[in-house]
Amino acid sequence: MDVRQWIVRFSELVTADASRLTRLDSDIGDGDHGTNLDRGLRAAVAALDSDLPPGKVLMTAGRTLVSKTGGASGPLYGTALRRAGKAFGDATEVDAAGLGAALRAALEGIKELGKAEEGDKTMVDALTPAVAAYEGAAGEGLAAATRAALDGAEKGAEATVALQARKGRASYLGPRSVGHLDPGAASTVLLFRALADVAGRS
Amino acid sequence: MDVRQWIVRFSELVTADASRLTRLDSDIGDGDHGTNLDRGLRAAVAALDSDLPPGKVLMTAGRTLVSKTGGASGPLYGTALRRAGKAFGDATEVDAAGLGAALRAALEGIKELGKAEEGDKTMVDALTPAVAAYEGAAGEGLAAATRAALDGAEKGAEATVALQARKGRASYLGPRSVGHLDPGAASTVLLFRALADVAGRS
Amino acid sequence: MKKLIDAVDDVVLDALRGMAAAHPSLRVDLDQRIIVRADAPRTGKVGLISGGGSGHEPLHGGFVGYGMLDAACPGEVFTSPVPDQILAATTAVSGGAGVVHIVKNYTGDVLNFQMAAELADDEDIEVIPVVIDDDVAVQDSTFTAGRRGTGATVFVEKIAGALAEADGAVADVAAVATEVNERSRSFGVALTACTVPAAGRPTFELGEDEIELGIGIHGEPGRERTKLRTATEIVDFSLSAINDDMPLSGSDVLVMVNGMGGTPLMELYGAYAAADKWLTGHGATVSRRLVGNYVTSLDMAGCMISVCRLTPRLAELWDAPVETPGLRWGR
Amino acid sequence: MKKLIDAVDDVVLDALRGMAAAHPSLRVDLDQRIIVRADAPRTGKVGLISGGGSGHEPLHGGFVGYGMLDAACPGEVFTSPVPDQILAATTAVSGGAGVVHIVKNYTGDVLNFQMAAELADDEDIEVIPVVIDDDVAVQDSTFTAGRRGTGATVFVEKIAGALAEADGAVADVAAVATEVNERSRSFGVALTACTVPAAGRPTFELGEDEIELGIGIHGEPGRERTKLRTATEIVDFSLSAINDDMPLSGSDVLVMVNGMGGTPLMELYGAYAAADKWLTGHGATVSRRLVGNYVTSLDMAGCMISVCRLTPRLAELWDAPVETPGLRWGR
Ligand SMILES: Nc1ncnc2c1ncn2[C@@H]1O[C@H](COP(=O)(O)OP(=O)(O)O)[C@@H](O)[C@H]1O
Ligand SMILES: Nc1ncnc2c1ncn2[C@@H]1O[C@H](COP(=O)(O)OP(=O)(O)O)[C@@H](O)[C@H]1O
Ligand SMILES: [Mg+2]
Ligand SMILES: [Mg+2]
Ligand SMILES: [Mg+2]
Ligand SMILES: [Mg+2]
Repeated sequence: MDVRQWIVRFSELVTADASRLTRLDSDIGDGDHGTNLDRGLRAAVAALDSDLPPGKVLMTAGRTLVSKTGGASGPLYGTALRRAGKAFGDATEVDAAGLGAALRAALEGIKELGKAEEGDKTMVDALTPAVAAYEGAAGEGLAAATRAALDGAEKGAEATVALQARKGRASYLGPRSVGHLDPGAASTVLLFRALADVAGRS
Repeated sequence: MDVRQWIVRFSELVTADASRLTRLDSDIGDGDHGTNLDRGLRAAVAALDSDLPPGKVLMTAGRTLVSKTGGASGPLYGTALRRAGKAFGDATEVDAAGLGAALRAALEGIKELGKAEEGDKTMVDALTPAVAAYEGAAGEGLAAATRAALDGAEKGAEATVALQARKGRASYLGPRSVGHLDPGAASTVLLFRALADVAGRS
Repeated sequence: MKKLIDAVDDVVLDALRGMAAAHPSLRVDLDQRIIVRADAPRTGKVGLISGGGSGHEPLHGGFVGYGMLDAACPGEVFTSPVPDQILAATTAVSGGAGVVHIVKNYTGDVLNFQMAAELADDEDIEVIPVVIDDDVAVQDSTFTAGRRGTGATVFVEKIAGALAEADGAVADVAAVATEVNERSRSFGVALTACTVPAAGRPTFELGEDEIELGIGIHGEPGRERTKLRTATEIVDFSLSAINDDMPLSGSDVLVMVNGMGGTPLMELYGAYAAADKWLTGHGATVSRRLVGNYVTSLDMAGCMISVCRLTPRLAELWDAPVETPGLRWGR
Repeated sequence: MKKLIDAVDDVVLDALRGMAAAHPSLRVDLDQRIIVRADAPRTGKVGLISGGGSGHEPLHGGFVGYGMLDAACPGEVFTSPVPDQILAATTAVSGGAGVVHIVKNYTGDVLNFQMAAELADDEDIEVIPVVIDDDVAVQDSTFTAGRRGTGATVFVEKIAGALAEADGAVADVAAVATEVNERSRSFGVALTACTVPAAGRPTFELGEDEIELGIGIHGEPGRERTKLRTATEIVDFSLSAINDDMPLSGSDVLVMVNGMGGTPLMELYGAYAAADKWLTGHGATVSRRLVGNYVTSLDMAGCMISVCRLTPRLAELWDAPVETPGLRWGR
């Protein structure tokens, strides 16, 4: 699997869905999540060098996300990708176990930086079940594991609708945040859709 | 005829029609003609003393309009009433000839102050035919003459629709002022309706 | 209509109450409805007053203070003040050296100030009126009420105020006010109409992709309705209209990119960037500028550009210290 | 959506171009997207910087200058700046005496400033962050991201700026910033939503007779939607919320009646009248105030009230000369 294609595909999906993400963020945030992520990912894609090993690709993408995105999602997704990159170390190939470790590192990075727990109505709520599902299916190979992860992300994101936010801007709304899909959880679904798409190809 | 009743009736009619006058003024002016005149006339009515001779009543009403109305219409209507009052001099009764002279003086006062001619799309366009019609019917007595004057004012006002404004705020619109009734001409119709109402009663 | 007000009939009075409470350097007379410098009258100083309808804040009340106006008389929203009020302001600032009335050219303003000047004359106060008519969107011909007074009023009040503060004679203060007016031009564009509280609905209807070119400051529609244009196109159109009327090439100019009340400062700075580029590209030197809401039209979105061709003396008077709620520097 | 812009993607850059052209006393770096005092860095002076999403003008760029900020780093509209940008500002103002970061409490701002501080540390620049969280509309609990930073940011930037200008040490500048934040509270109300250029539609829908209580400055809805109220009711509600959290009786206060961008100054003065009355009636002494648009939310209509309980020292620092595009007195 080519992790560069993962980032490219994530960027494509975010571009296609930017206005939906922004709309979700208008409902319970400040209406910029789609724009932010689209800007950051385009920059990340432009910064990618095709000849780098997977770890370096993800670290570069992460650094660029941090530099270009802004908002909460920039440092969070950026840190996630950098941590994932670090987890790959100098590996030249992406196998199911390596990717699993990288995803776990990404989740931990986000939790460490943002201090959000599951149930706080953030991207963590999509990421956590996605990583768990991946790990559960890792034995079945990359394609199956990433499909399971996508499934987990979707379910996790959907479950944020019923939650009251306790982190990020949506928390300011108190009980009024209930009934809305968290925009960051929605974009995390796209991250895993991109992963499943690319892993499915190879 | 009691000129105090004329002012009271004018005030009532303007109150009832204030939002229409303001709307007309929104179309080609600044949207305050009804509010202005309503404010000024309420003050004028409050300032009237019932035991004064007609000349004094009109002069007081005129002075109050000048003090309380603001805008273009305040000084113009105020001056008109003051001039009409002056024309009555010390007369204690209002007869057809006396009223005719007063109306003529009012018209001249407005033209002198505002420098508008007939056809400039102002209150002058309603006032001029009204006064002329009054003078033509003065021989038939107060009731008939004031009815003729109202008729003249209405026709004159209606004719402003087709005109391009050359005085007042509507002139700023150039050709775009065509197709709208002049708000000041519309309020002049109310002045003459009030007059006909009151003269018809006695 | 949603407004941050108590009652439509009280908006002007409530704003005056706020001015009174917020600015100890001003004396606000709620009965007379005038805003006066607390230290007025100063014997021997020419009094400078202005006034007009409310809804243009900070104009005029926000420009009362050291180095600018001595008093302002705010009328009802978009309605000229009444003669008694103007007379009260005139009397309050008269220090025996005469009073200059800065009057924006609208029939109502001109008539009411004229009547006030006659009343002041009865009290032996010398009044010189200066009529501001800077708006190039209106043809100055015998077929109109003449050009409107708009943005340049700020330039006139600041510069004439500086000369009055420096003990200029009444004729000189009036002359410099006239000079600034003659050397200034404005052009305004609306993206939305405004809503007069008492009327309760927008003064005109504009489509989602339409703008009005050549608007005044009273919510009246402009000369022409057109499709939405970019900020740069709007600025270029406005400056071209000004330049056609008063060539700017070779001049040292003071320029104001003025918000009409509802346009964010961020956008006004974008417009200023375009204005600076246009002016520089057309041979003018921009040495002084204002960017912000100075002569507004309630909550209207849009902007007005005003340009004054400076002389060294006008530039010096512009730079002189001023201390008012709306304009302050040098002290 | 109608805005006075060229292209939605360029609004921030175009505004920076305008700032650069309009204010020779500022150095605007369009690549780094930072606004810096032309005379920075001054050796031995503590650098004071702030930043955040754009759309709140004049905050923060309009508060760069003598006696206030040394630099500002504006992000995209309502989006925190990025670490590189904050680092560039930090480096540009570092005079060897340390740099204080004024950070409004939003996850994005906090994270990006934190990353920038780590980068600055690599370059041996001492950075002390001060997080502003004055908004009483938000519960400060472990179940939220904490209170938002809103209007009090102006108080902090002015007062900390005065101390930095007077060569206060970095720990003292940070301490006074913290003190001002702790002594300040804000509450905001929206009459309309605002429209983010890139989104092209209002951030929320509000009926003709509805308002939002407890809004932030990013176009997000508030704590509660309610029926339209009078200005006095809105002001009283806001001040009660502040007073419940930080009792004001017996205090000498600085108060700001801040417009959100789309509310006319005339209305803000009316609201100020109500605020002054409420505060005086509840035992506070209002000795200093700001009325106008200082911390805006694009074209949102509404207002935010901020109150700071002054001490003699804070009052003195507030009164010290300041010369920025958005706040100026004493020079
Ligand atoms: N502390 C946090 N931990 C994890 N995720 C968070 C946290 N705060 C916010 N987020 C995520 O970030 C998303 C918002 O991102 P974005 O709109 O780009 O940034 P901002 O809130 O600064 O405008 C939220 O929907 C949420 O999923
Ligand atoms: N120079 C003038 N002579 C006569 N009537 C005029 C003149 N200028 C304006 N008017 C009248 O005044 C009316 C507007 O009055 P009003 O709206 O109260 O004042 P303003 O124009 O100051 O807002 C116009 O419709 C017109 O009939
Ligand atoms: Mg957001
Ligand atoms: Mg009118
Ligand atoms: Mg008017
Ligand atoms: Mg944001």
